[in-house]
Amino acid sequence: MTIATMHPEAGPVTAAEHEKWLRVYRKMLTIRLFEEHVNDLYTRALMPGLAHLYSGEEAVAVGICEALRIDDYITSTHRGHGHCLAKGASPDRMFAELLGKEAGYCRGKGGSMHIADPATGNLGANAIVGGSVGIATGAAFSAKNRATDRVAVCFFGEGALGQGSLYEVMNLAQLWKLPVIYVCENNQYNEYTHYRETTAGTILGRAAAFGVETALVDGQDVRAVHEVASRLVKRARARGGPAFLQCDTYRYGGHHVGDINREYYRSKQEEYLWKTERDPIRILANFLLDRGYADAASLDRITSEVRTTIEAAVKFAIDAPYPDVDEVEQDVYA
Amino acid sequence: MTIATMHPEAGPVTAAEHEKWLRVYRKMLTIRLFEEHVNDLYTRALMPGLAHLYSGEEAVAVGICEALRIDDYITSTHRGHGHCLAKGASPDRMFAELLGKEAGYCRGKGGSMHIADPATGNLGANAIVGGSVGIATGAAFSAKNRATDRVAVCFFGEGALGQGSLYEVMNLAQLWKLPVIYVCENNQYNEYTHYRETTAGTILGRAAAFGVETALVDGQDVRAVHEVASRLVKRARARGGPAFLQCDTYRYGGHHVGDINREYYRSKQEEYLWKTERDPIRILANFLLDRGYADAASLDRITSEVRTTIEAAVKFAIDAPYPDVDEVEQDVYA
Amino acid sequence: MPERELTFAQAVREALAEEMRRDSGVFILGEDVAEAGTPFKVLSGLVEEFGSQRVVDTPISEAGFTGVAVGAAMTGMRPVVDIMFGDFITLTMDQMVNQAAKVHYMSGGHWKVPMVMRTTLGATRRSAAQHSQSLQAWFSHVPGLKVVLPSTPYDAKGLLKSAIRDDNPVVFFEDKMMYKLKGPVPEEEYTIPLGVADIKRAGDDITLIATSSMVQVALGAANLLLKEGISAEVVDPRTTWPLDEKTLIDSAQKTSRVIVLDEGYGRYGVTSELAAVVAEGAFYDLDAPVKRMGAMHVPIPFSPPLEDVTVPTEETVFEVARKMCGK
Amino acid sequence: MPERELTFAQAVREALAEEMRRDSGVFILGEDVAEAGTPFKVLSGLVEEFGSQRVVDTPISEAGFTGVAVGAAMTGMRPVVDIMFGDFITLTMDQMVNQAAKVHYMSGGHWKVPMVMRTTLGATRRSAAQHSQSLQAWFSHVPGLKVVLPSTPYDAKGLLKSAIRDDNPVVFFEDKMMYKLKGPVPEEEYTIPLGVADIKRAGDDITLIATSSMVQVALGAANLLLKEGISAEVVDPRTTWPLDEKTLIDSAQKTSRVIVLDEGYGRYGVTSELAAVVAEGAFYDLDAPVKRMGAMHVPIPFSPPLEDVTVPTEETVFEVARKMCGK
Ligand SMILES: Cc1ncc(C[n+]2csc(CCOP(=O)(O)OP(=O)(O)O)c2C)c(N)n1
Ligand SMILES: Cc1ncc(C[n+]2csc(CCOP(=O)(O)OP(=O)(O)O)c2C)c(N)n1
Ligand SMILES: [Mg+2]
Ligand SMILES: [Mg+2]
Repeated sequence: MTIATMHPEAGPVTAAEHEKWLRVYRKMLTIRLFEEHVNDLYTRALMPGLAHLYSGEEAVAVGICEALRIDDYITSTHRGHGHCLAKGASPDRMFAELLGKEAGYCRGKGGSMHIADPATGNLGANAIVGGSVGIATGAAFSAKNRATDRVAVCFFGEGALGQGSLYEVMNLAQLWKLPVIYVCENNQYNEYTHYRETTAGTILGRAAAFGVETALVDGQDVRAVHEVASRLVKRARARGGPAFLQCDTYRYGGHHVGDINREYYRSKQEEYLWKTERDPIRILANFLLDRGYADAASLDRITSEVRTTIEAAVKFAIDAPYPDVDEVEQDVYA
Repeated sequence: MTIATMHPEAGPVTAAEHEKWLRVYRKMLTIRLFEEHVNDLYTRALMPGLAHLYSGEEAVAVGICEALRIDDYITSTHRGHGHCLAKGASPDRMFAELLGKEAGYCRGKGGSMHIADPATGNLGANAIVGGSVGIATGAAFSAKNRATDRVAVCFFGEGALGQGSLYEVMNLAQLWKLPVIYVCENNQYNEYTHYRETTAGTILGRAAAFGVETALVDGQDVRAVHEVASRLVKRARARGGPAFLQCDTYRYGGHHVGDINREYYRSKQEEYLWKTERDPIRILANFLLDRGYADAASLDRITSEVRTTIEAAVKFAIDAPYPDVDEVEQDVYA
Repeated sequence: MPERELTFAQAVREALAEEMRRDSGVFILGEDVAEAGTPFKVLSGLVEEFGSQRVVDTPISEAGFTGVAVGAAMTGMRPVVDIMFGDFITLTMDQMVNQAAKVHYMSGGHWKVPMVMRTTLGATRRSAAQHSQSLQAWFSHVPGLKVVLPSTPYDAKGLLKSAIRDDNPVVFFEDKMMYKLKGPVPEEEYTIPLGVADIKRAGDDITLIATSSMVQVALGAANLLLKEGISAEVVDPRTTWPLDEKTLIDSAQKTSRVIVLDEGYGRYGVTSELAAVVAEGAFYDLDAPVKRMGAMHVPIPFSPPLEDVTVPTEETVFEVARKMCGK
Repeated sequence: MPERELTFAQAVREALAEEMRRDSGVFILGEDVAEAGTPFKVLSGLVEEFGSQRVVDTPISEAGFTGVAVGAAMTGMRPVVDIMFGDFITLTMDQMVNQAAKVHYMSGGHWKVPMVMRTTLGATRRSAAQHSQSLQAWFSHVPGLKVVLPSTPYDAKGLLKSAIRDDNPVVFFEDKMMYKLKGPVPEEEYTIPLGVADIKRAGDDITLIATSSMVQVALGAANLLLKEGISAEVVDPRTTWPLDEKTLIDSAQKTSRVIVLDEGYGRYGVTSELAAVVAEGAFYDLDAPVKRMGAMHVPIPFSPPLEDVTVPTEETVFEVARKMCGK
């Protein structure tokens, strides 16, 4: 096990590095503003159903996907917007999907919890907790057996540690040395229950028991996440076998957009501390400013560019048509 | 973790000790001779279907059940005759069940893989690999919540390590500090595949990850098994929580009575060595002789008594009637 | 004194509370059942009365805690397991079908498994394909299980109390869109036996046999039909197993025309069985083939205009019934 | 030249071998599938030809490796998963139903899941309640899946080849008592499309619609009936989904009398659907109610005299048919 919460001292600044962290910043901000608009669509009763927001956890998805190629695979969860955007989905078709429109990634059939996109290697968000651990492992099996060097990343919340199939597939992945990385987003809560009430022993021990390489990282620090993810991805690509990465993080909002009164399971004080002291976007901004990669004005410019994109995307989605009712019986079978 | 393959030097001989090891010897021999007759019934085409013999593993069931009270619970497996006999079932009704007779423990409805008996706390053999891990854990939950001091023992083969539900219930047992002991009978093979081909990492690590107390014992040495089992049972009874005990052992015969040609998956040499050098009954006999608890004549006498009992039991079963055909629709609902 | 009204959720909660007071062996096991009272808030307040030893929050381990319930039931307790969405019963099939349903029989009648699994069914909540299924057909197929599909607060309470007292594993499906439905529930204690259908509305021209969510749809359709001068009888089997065939067949024989409604998929579903039972039992009395209406044979789509056409509605039932009656 | 005969097991193996030679993406995943060739020896020899990269032994992790198959299928391979006993599909329901069946639809048609699950059905093997079920009704209920029930070596080979080439998840049930059944299988390549019923024997007086193991029972019963002067038509749907309703209904309309046979439980089972389809489609032609025959509604008992009465036999089918024909 390695614990990666700190960075080695930075080497000399390269243009590529500079560009990378600005790109990462823009991505994280895109997710944050995307989610703000999701919440807004919900409160304005423009979005059917519910959605599970990723705000607060952006460094995990972005730090990891930045270490992936577009043809690498990911599987995502009910809290999937961040993963999908980080892997390359565009906000307009994402919003369209959330509103059930034909222009959505799934032609409106999937909705928030099922966004999938072959073009970016996104095997799909999944509304069954732990439901995609087999799929990600199978994609890695396929990557290896078709002699490609692709890698699969399986995102899941710490709640999925309760699902036995996770242990079944970690065993398979290790036996077969598959290029899969299990990313446990430990945002501390399974819905309305603190994870310590549902999780005996240790998280990493559960992967280590199968001989799977493990690592723990501060999930609010995108550079730390990226660094360890890069190492594990490289290792997997080189046929070094599977890994399990625990990212400690926090969801700012409720379990879903409708979960407003949360004080019976967590304090406002706790939320406040995470938002003010551990915000992943602010942490990266400080780094960018410290290093001189950006100044306040350039960060503002990025924010307003992202805001423009997101607002246009929302408008695109609202204006887009629903699928034709006849489509309901299409695509049941290939 | 504790590794218990050796005994502390024996203290002064007590009458109770003396009696205990003779009782244990008789039980192990009962299982051995029972199974010989099962095989015989099969080869004489007197037994419907198949059976999975326990010969070679007797020290595990007997060493553990000797540490239990009659009102403690066990769950068993497809290879369950040894567990059932060790917990107190009588050979005549066992044979009757194997032949599908009304006098059997399940009125003939269960057969070899489903023997159950409330009188001895036997919650049932189970033909689903890993199928009883929840049941045993639930019995422990019940024992604790009804404020009894009963303990539940869950027997399973190392093949059940492949089933995710085992990890789900170990988590529950540890969270709730349940008096359940998971006994992994590592007889080296999942059917026709060596367990190393199906088991990544370590066995004990898989329980330790959940904070469950673990122990490893030589499953051919009934005294070692009994000693560690006694400790874990005592701990569980005193609300110390669950434990996981790995017993390394070997099945002498095929996966089931019909598995005759085994050389494609294991060598005759390997079988020979286990049978001659690691036989649990012989190991105990040597101890009894060494200590002067028995002499050759008294062991012979036990053998012939057990043989008489078993032969009478077989005869009882063969002579017993089948259930009335009308019974087929009885006991679907309570 | 006006009749007391409760919501469906309140009726379920009251049944649980009463049975938990009556029998200390009854306890609840599931995800977020305690302080959260489930996402549907059906169990709110129970942990405050009965404590966290009897309203037990679990990890997200449906297979595991269902198995624990089986073992607890065998050894003297009466677990009520909560499976948040009916779609997740997929994870419990081994424990329910290979274990719970068979233990009594396999043990020659020696062990019993008095447990209840409460779960949900129903679409049109914009929850998409993995949170909208109505999978009651699977459990109805399995000997050893009983399956309950309440359609009113009154039935929910009375049937749940019977389910908890039953010595067999019982699966209790609640329509999640119905939790806020209000209806009369008397203050005095009562139970409703499993296996007795209920004529929710008497009529002469056509029989609408409907389960769970579809009962309200059938009653709505019956109102529309009345305006066309068609008198529809609405029969609610209330339990798919045991099944009160006689009441279904009697009604079919009386009206000669039958529509069977269930929110599960029609194919190889509950409607298949009910239609087959009626077609056989009322063979010589039927004027037209039994018509089945269930969920369209597609994964439930998210998009509202698509989702809305996947399940029978008052209007679609009305149209089919009207045609069957030649109007 | 005499027609070549193969056993059912050989036909299955030959289909797999041919498809594995044709398409390097096809591979086998399951417990003891390699050197052991499964406990039924159906796969013997395949690992020798294709190697352990393509005939892959797994731990006892049905849920896990079924999930792996879904992911592998989505990303360019064609897995054939082996589930030793049909009873163990309980453990795979989430992966098959919530994942495999829905991925194509939920993704708006973007991802495909071309996988096959081979498993077994059938009782009378003295294997008791957890190794004797015939659970095809469950999968038949689920949109997005196809379900195949071959009844002869010829059908097994041709249908399995089609299943492997199909771009959807297909569940393929093999009757374990039929593995040694011999029948003609031509040397030349052929496939049989999914969704086309087969008239296994033509007749005029009564239709026996039968699946899998029950086809042989129906054929045997037809022989007995002939001696009584009754000409029975035996129709094998071959796939429960897609379902060739037309062939079933046409036969029913011709003979006016129908028995539906399937080894699964009759209640909420395959026979319910087939009976409902026929009762509706041939409503005006039937002389008697459609009669359903399936497994008795009990967990399968171990004791031979009990087990033997739980499934339809040539004699019991003969008796029912004879009575229906008024003889
Ligand atoms: C198998 C299953 N059980 C229960 C649920 C209901 N559910 C949805 S999200 C959730 C909590 C998940 O917690 P975690 O995995 O930590 O993810 P987070 O929401 O914190 O991102 C639960 C219980 C589900 N979707 N699937
Ligand atoms: C869920 C499940 N999968 C597969 C089987 C078939 N099966 C029966 S015994 C067995 C091997 C079990 O190995 P192990 O657990 O080590 O027990 P052993 O037979 O060695 O005592 C298998 C695969 C089963 N009964 N249940
Ligand atoms: Mg969480
Ligand atoms: Mg073993």
